[in-house]
Amino acid sequence: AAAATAGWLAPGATLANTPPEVPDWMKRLGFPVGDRPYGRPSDHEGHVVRRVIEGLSPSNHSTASFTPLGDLHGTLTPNGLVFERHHGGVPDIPPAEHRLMVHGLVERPLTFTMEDLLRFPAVSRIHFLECAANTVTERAGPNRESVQFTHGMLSSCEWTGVPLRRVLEEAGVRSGAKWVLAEGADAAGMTRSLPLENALDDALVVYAQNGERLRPEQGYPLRLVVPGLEANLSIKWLRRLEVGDKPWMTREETSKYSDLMPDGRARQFSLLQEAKSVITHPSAGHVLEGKGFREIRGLAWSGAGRVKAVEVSTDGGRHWRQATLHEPVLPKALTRFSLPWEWRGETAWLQSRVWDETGYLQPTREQLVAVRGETSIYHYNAIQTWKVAPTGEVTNERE
Amino acid sequence: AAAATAGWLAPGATLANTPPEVPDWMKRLGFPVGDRPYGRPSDHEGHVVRRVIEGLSPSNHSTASFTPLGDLHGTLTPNGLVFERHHGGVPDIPPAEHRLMVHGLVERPLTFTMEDLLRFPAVSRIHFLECAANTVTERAGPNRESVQFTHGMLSSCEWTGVPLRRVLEEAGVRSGAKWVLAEGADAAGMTRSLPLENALDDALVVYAQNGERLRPEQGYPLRLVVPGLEANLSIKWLRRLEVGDKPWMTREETSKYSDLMPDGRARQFSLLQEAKSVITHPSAGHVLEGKGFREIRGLAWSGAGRVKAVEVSTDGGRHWRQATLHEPVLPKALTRFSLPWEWRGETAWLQSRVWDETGYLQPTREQLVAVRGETSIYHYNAIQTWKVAPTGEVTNERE
Amino acid sequence: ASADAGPPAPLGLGSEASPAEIDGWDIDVRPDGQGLPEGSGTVVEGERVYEVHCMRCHGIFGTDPGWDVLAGGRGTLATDEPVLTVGSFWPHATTLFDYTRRAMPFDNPQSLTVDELYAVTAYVLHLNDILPRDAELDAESLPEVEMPNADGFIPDPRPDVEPQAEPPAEPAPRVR
Amino acid sequence: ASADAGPPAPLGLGSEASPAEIDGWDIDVRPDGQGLPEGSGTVVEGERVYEVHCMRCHGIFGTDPGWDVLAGGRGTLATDEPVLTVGSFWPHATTLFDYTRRAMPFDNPQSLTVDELYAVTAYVLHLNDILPRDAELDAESLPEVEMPNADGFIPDPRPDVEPQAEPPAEPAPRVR
Ligand code: HEC
Ligand code: HEC
Ligand SMILES: [Ca+2]
Ligand SMILES: [Ca+2]
Ligand SMILES: [Ca+2]
Ligand SMILES: [Ca+2]
Ligand SMILES: [Ca+2]
Ligand SMILES: [Ca+2]
Ligand SMILES: [Co+2]
Ligand SMILES: [Co+2]
Repeated sequence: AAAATAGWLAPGATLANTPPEVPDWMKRLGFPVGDRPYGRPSDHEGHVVRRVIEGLSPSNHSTASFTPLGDLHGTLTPNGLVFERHHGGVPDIPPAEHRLMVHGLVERPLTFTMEDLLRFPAVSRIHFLECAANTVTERAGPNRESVQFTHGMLSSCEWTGVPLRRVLEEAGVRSGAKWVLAEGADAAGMTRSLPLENALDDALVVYAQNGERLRPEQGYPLRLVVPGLEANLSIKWLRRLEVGDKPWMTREETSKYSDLMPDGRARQFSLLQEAKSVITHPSAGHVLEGKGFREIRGLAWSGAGRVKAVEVSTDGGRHWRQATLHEPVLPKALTRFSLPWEWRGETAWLQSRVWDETGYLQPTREQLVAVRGETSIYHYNAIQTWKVAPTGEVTNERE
Repeated sequence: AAAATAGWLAPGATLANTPPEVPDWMKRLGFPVGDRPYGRPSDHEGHVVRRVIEGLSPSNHSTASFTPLGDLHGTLTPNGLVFERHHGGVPDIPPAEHRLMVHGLVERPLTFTMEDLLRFPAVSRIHFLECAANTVTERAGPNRESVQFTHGMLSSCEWTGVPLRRVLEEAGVRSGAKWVLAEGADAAGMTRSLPLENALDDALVVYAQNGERLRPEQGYPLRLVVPGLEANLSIKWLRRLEVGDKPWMTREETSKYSDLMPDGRARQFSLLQEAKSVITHPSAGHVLEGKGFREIRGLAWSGAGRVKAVEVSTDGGRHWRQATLHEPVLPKALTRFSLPWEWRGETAWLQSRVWDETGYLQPTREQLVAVRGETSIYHYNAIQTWKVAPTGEVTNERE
Repeated sequence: ASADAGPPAPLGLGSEASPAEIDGWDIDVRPDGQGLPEGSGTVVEGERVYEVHCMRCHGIFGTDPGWDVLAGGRGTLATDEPVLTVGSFWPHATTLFDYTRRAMPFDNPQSLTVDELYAVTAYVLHLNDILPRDAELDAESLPEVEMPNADGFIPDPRPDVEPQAEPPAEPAPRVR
Repeated sequence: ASADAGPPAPLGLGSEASPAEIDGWDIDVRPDGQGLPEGSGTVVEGERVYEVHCMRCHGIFGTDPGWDVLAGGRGTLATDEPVLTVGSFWPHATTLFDYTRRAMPFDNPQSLTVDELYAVTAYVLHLNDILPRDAELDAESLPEVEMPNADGFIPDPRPDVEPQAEPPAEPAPRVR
């Protein structure tokens, strides 16, 4: 393997700064401390950005941008790279003018300022958010050119805020309550009905993300985070919670986010993001620069709880080896897995599959399609395949 | 408490967007998806930045910028806000031209490209980094106006890379080895001697931070992270590791980072960051907007391992109450603590103190100064006091 | 409210929301009509509203592709190319009022009057052959509109795929 | 190398570093002289180097405040206002060579020749009354320079403060 990388240089690189030469940047001062009061990535990482699929929607005010999972490491998504899905653009809300109203089947209808919400006992939890439509393009067969576009409506952050339960209790939930309506303050007035059971379980009213206040496109100054369920429920720019006895049947739980089956009927309130995994390194678009040792790495997650085990295949599912899970393995959070691999230059078909703690196993595409057909949009969580060619090129292809 | 916040508006805010009015931003489209391929915080959070103390150093190429701990939540530091301490500015290193050389008392002297390092089995760990000089200004009594400047040379990230041990093993450490020299590729050629014991324990050769590649000012493309020890050891822009049998006695372990005692002798290789805690909410510069319930929140950490317990006092240390620790409590990582508090408008003196799993208790300033005097610069970890005045103003004062 | 020891004492945070304040913000509508405001609108009035405020995006008959298709698609749900519209797919007519009120026109939301909302709701239902040309809608009649696909929705039956392999016998190796 | 089962088999990553490559990058110097290059320089030559390359920041006698103070301060270590300099504080003369080579002049590091480095090292030691005006330094003599504060350093004695309270009797409450 040493031979493969000896003298390896990316296009445009020179040997003027490699041993035995003293690199130029040791001979002159760099940029000063405090030059960037709020920092940004190296210019050399300019390719690591969220990307929109042009033409996917007639208006970029309602479309998605994708997280570059193939360029990321560990389990957290930097705030600048968290995928987006907005239905009326990103509002610019002055936090002093933002209010959260809680009403309906409650003892005391209340309005909270951001100040009020910051005074509640706070909790911080790491959870993934995945759009229900993530990976939809792969249902009918390999489609997109990289894991950014096949799986990039997925992110993972440390969320800080108040348990939704605590906010509802402050208003006093009345008997008979079964559902909570959550409404956003964006131009789409995004609205979903959340089962009270989930609202009282682990849902959070969130004002901070990875240590700092929410980013505008993640709901600044306030959002819901409903761990494990389809991300559309995690209403951004949260302005209103109404407690009720029935669901509201909003457009986003009837026309959208319902799963049309081959018999013409649609599954409704199919909120859970079932267990799923994907290999991120190597993945489509990568090129293996040399034979020999490397590590296969990926992400696994389950809306039902913790990841229990992951297996990896390099021959398209004929043989499987158990992967190592990276601690901490948190519930409803991304879990990094890895497997050592000695690549000898053969064509390889990389796959991963995950079991979660409920015993659920990530299905193959064939299994999923046999039950759900090819026309439904949401909740596609089948095993993904990447092809490694003898040239080292990795593509989104199946055998 | 409701009375205190009813109708509360920050300066400049109007009632045109609060109930019953429909806020303006629900009536027009926001900015489109993908407008910011790499996102940034809301303009309303423009005050949350790293800050340099002007005049602290004659050149901002060698000074520090401070993390705004009083504006942060949870336990992670966003990459854009991680404190800085550089000695010759921040170099701009093209990753394809960067090399890590490993030599000295090894079987096989090796040079690694970034590609090589990315092929090693990777691990991700959350650890704090604290400058040995953090909080030095408070040794002689209350000094700086906010927790950003008293404690802001502190950050916490998920670091991804290769165990240093694994990199050394690839070269084969020879018998007799006791120290490792780590050298940066900046204009300061920053260099430290690290005991081999620490090198083989939990030190990491790191290329990613909170999910993405290192930021330039955090060592892009490669750095060391030595958990629990003074952050100066976590050499940035890492280019060379030499294995040897004795320490090198570099300027940074003799002239600097040694602790001068009142008797004129200096403690050397005092590498450990002993247990420390500080209340971040409320802290100096904050103003309590109203009486009633609020939460006291802070951060606790220990270079020796896990936080075991934290106590909080609101009366300057006369009475202590045990705080709640927020999971996960990870070794050599920031731990969030909290305590519910009903503020009735009295003058309060807020303090926190931490025990770590070794039984070590964070000392008072008096205890520390009795042993170490007032002239040494590094490793000041005493209990911090904030004063809350009846007006709600919080300042850096002691009784 | 909860199954266990009961809710904790309120912390005294937040301010009382008055009925007038709630009224200004409570824009949702439920299938049983809860939330529908006073007012009314006819299909004929709705045609005019549609032409002025909707047609440029959704087309003359609500069937233009590109933006969401509003009409047509009946009988396509069980085919390979299902066309999901208000008429072919939506189970409740109230959702149309609720969604139009909060989100349409896409670039000028919350701009229509209550009467305009009833009217355009009636017109879109008419485009879907659900209401006759002389129909009128108000808080009472809207919830009673019978939608063709009202019975088309079923609860989530997942997990719906049998695991086809046993989990590994050994517990997963872990690294920190 | 390690205490346990022994190191794993190499993965075959990286490329061999040749002696010439190491030589170009291995700029450090140890107290025992390991790493010192061939060459030499005198105090008198060093005065000239200092005037051209150092004086504008460190002052005529190395005692200007602002930037780091290089000379003086003897006898101040145990006082309330200790002045830490090469002469008053530094335990090894080799550190001066090593640090100057890698980091000085501050705005033009790694620009001096080996002979200039020996010379300016000699001169800064002379400014501190450690070397006489006719001294010369090379790889052999530099490690033998006796520094005034050579014995001024002690190992880390921490923990050095007795805990003055017992930890709470109850284990810390936890929240997730
Ligand atoms: C400027 C373009 C535009 C105008 C004008 C417009 N719409 Fe829309 N409409 C859209 C877009 C875009 C969507 C999809 C929004 C999303 O992505 O959530 C949509 C979605 C809808 C839907 C949901 C369709 C479904 O299947 O879920 C309905 C109903 C609707 N519009 C009705 C109307 C009505 C009624 C009007 C006029 C009062 C109107 N629209 C005016 C662009 C427009
Ligand atoms: C442009 C300004 C400048 C010039 C020119 C300069 N220095 Fe410095 N010197 C500094 C600064 C700034 C520091 C502190 C660097 C840091 O913060 O780590 C320093 C630190 C030092 C130190 C460490 C002092 C201590 O107590 O740790 C020595 C020794 C030193 N310089 C010697 C020299 C020599 C010898 C030269 C000429 C060959 C030189 N300097 C030229 C600015 C300068
Ligand atoms: Ca050279
Ligand atoms: Ca109004
Ligand atoms: Ca309502
Ligand atoms: Ca449609
Ligand atoms: Ca050496
Ligand atoms: Ca000095
Ligand atoms: Co190789
Ligand atoms: Co209040």
